[in-house]
Amino acid sequence: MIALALDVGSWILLVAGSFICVTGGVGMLRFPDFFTRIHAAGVTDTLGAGLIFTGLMLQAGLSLVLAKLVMILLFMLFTSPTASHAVAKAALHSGLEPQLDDVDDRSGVDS
Amino acid sequence: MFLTATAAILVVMLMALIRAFLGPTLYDRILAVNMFGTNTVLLIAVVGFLMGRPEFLDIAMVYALVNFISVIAILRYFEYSPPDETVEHK
Amino acid sequence: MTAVAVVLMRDLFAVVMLTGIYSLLSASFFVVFDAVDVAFTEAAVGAGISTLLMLSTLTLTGRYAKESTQKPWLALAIVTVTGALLIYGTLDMPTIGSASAPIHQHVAPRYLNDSMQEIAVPNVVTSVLASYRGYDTLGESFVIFTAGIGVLALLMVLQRRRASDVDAHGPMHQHLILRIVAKILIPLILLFALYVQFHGDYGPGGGFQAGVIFAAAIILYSMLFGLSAARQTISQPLIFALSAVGVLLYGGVGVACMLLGGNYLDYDALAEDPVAGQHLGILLVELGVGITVASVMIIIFFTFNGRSLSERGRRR
Amino acid sequence: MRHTISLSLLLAIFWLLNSGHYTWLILSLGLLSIAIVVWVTHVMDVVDHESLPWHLTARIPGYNLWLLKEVMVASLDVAIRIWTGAISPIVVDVKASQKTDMGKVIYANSITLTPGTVSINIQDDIITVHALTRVGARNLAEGEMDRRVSRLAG
Repeated sequence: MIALALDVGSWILLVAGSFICVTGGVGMLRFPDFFTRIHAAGVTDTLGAGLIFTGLMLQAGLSLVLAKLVMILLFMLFTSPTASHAVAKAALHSGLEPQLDDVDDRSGVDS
Repeated sequence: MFLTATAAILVVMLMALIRAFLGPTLYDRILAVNMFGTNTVLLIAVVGFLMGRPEFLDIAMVYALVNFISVIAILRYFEYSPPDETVEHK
Repeated sequence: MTAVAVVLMRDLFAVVMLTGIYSLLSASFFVVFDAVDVAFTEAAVGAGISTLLMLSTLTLTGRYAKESTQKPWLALAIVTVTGALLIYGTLDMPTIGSASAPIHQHVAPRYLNDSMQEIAVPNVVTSVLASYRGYDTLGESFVIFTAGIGVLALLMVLQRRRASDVDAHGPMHQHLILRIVAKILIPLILLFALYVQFHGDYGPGGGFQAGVIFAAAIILYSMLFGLSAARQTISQPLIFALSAVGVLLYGGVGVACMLLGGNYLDYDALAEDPVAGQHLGILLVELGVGITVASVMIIIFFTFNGRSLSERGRRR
Repeated sequence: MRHTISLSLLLAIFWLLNSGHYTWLILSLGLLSIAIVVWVTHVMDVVDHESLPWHLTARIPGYNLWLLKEVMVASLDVAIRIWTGAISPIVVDVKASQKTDMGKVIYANSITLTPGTVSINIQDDIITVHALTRVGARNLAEGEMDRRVSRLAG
């Protein structure tokens, strides 16, 4: 009974995760400029990877495999924003301008 | 069920590859490579389960590692190289 | 497909990245074919270190390929013919996994069936590499060692100026997020490398991969905190010594076997019990390989980078 | 000294979780490996309160749960926008009220981890953020995440 519930749960998580990953891929192709594409990659990196790994964890049961899955997921959640930030910063430094909706609106929103 | 995930991940890898080919800027390519790497980690983990050999997780770990380090390395060489080399791709 | 694109691109930098993708892809294939150890090596060596080293080369040579004046038709023709022949050859090959394939009838059954009794190491690849094929692996370590020496010989002669004059701080030292994240990660990466080193007996892994991961951690450190800091941490003479120690350890194990009355690299002689002897032998040999690989990789990286830095300093 | 001990402890846990082989040989090799790593990192001078934020341990789980919720909500929002294509990218500066570098890093990384907002630069205590939508930017500017991180890491 519990095994069945775990199976169903991991099934749902894996399918949802796959869908989110594909969504991220679509965004990667559809979005207009580099800075918006980072967001698409972020969707795959965080929610997609998270769901798939959680699905696998349910399959693994209480074992060292579970521990390894947790470690890899933590590692990815730790490094992926770092890498994204580094790439974005580098792009900004090299003079790549983000494509904005309308002209400079910096002061308008932060209050 | 693992097959669904595998297929989806392969599709995403293909998409990232297309973005890496198209560019247009250097940073798009780097981002695409990073995303490709993330998906490779996922793929290896899922395939490991598909084939019932969770030892593959060690490889997934190495990939996650290598992915991070190589992105940093690529950036190090291009963000901080002398200006005469970086202007060209603007 | 990726390979074709690699050849077509003129921007060398894009080529480097695509080669990275290419090795990621091939590693996935190895995983699918259940060749865990090969995939592991491809992951660490192909995708990781070779990308790093190619990048360092690019900083030396510049980013764009020279327009070649003569059209490489001849080369293209030769490559095409070779490729066609290879594909023709594969037609004769037995289908993957078929039991009648020659590889399954030659030495493989012996390796697969007897290695548990003779060596008692669950990972067959490790026992094949380090024990049955001990000589080959010894040869490979020597090749790596020689490669390291070769690179040094080529680049050291040209190197006039110490790089440490040029970069006082790591160029990325100012990068707040990277600095802190790397500080947290580096100890874990180092320990993971050693874990891979000592668990080659049980899972995928072993000296080559461990050495590469270890070197990658050091390279990450030197990228973030500067070459001179890294050089202070790990002094040049120490790495030189270590790279030699690795090979010597391997060779020394062989000699020890002979002294104890066995053949060269016959680990049975190392302990009373042949199985324990095999274990000890493999462990030491893998350690030797790991040390050599790690130190040679670090040497190559340091030399390349030191050189590009001093080039840059001269230009200024 | 305190850092050395806590680092060894952390590494020991990492080793035991990874290894799965608890024979005396492998365990003693593990001890040796930990000693090597501690020595190397000591020489590298990367071991301090920044690499081992033990003082945060108690408060991290609560923050992570909150962040998890935020990430899920934001991801779904971005996922919907990917399919519909309704985006209005904007760049804003937000103030990071954390005093320590560690706090700023946690804040900036949390921003990036949440899809829809990416921190693209840190200058002193101003984080420049690229947001996919105006709403996302406004949520961030309201500063709930900032306050929570400040409470977490000063």
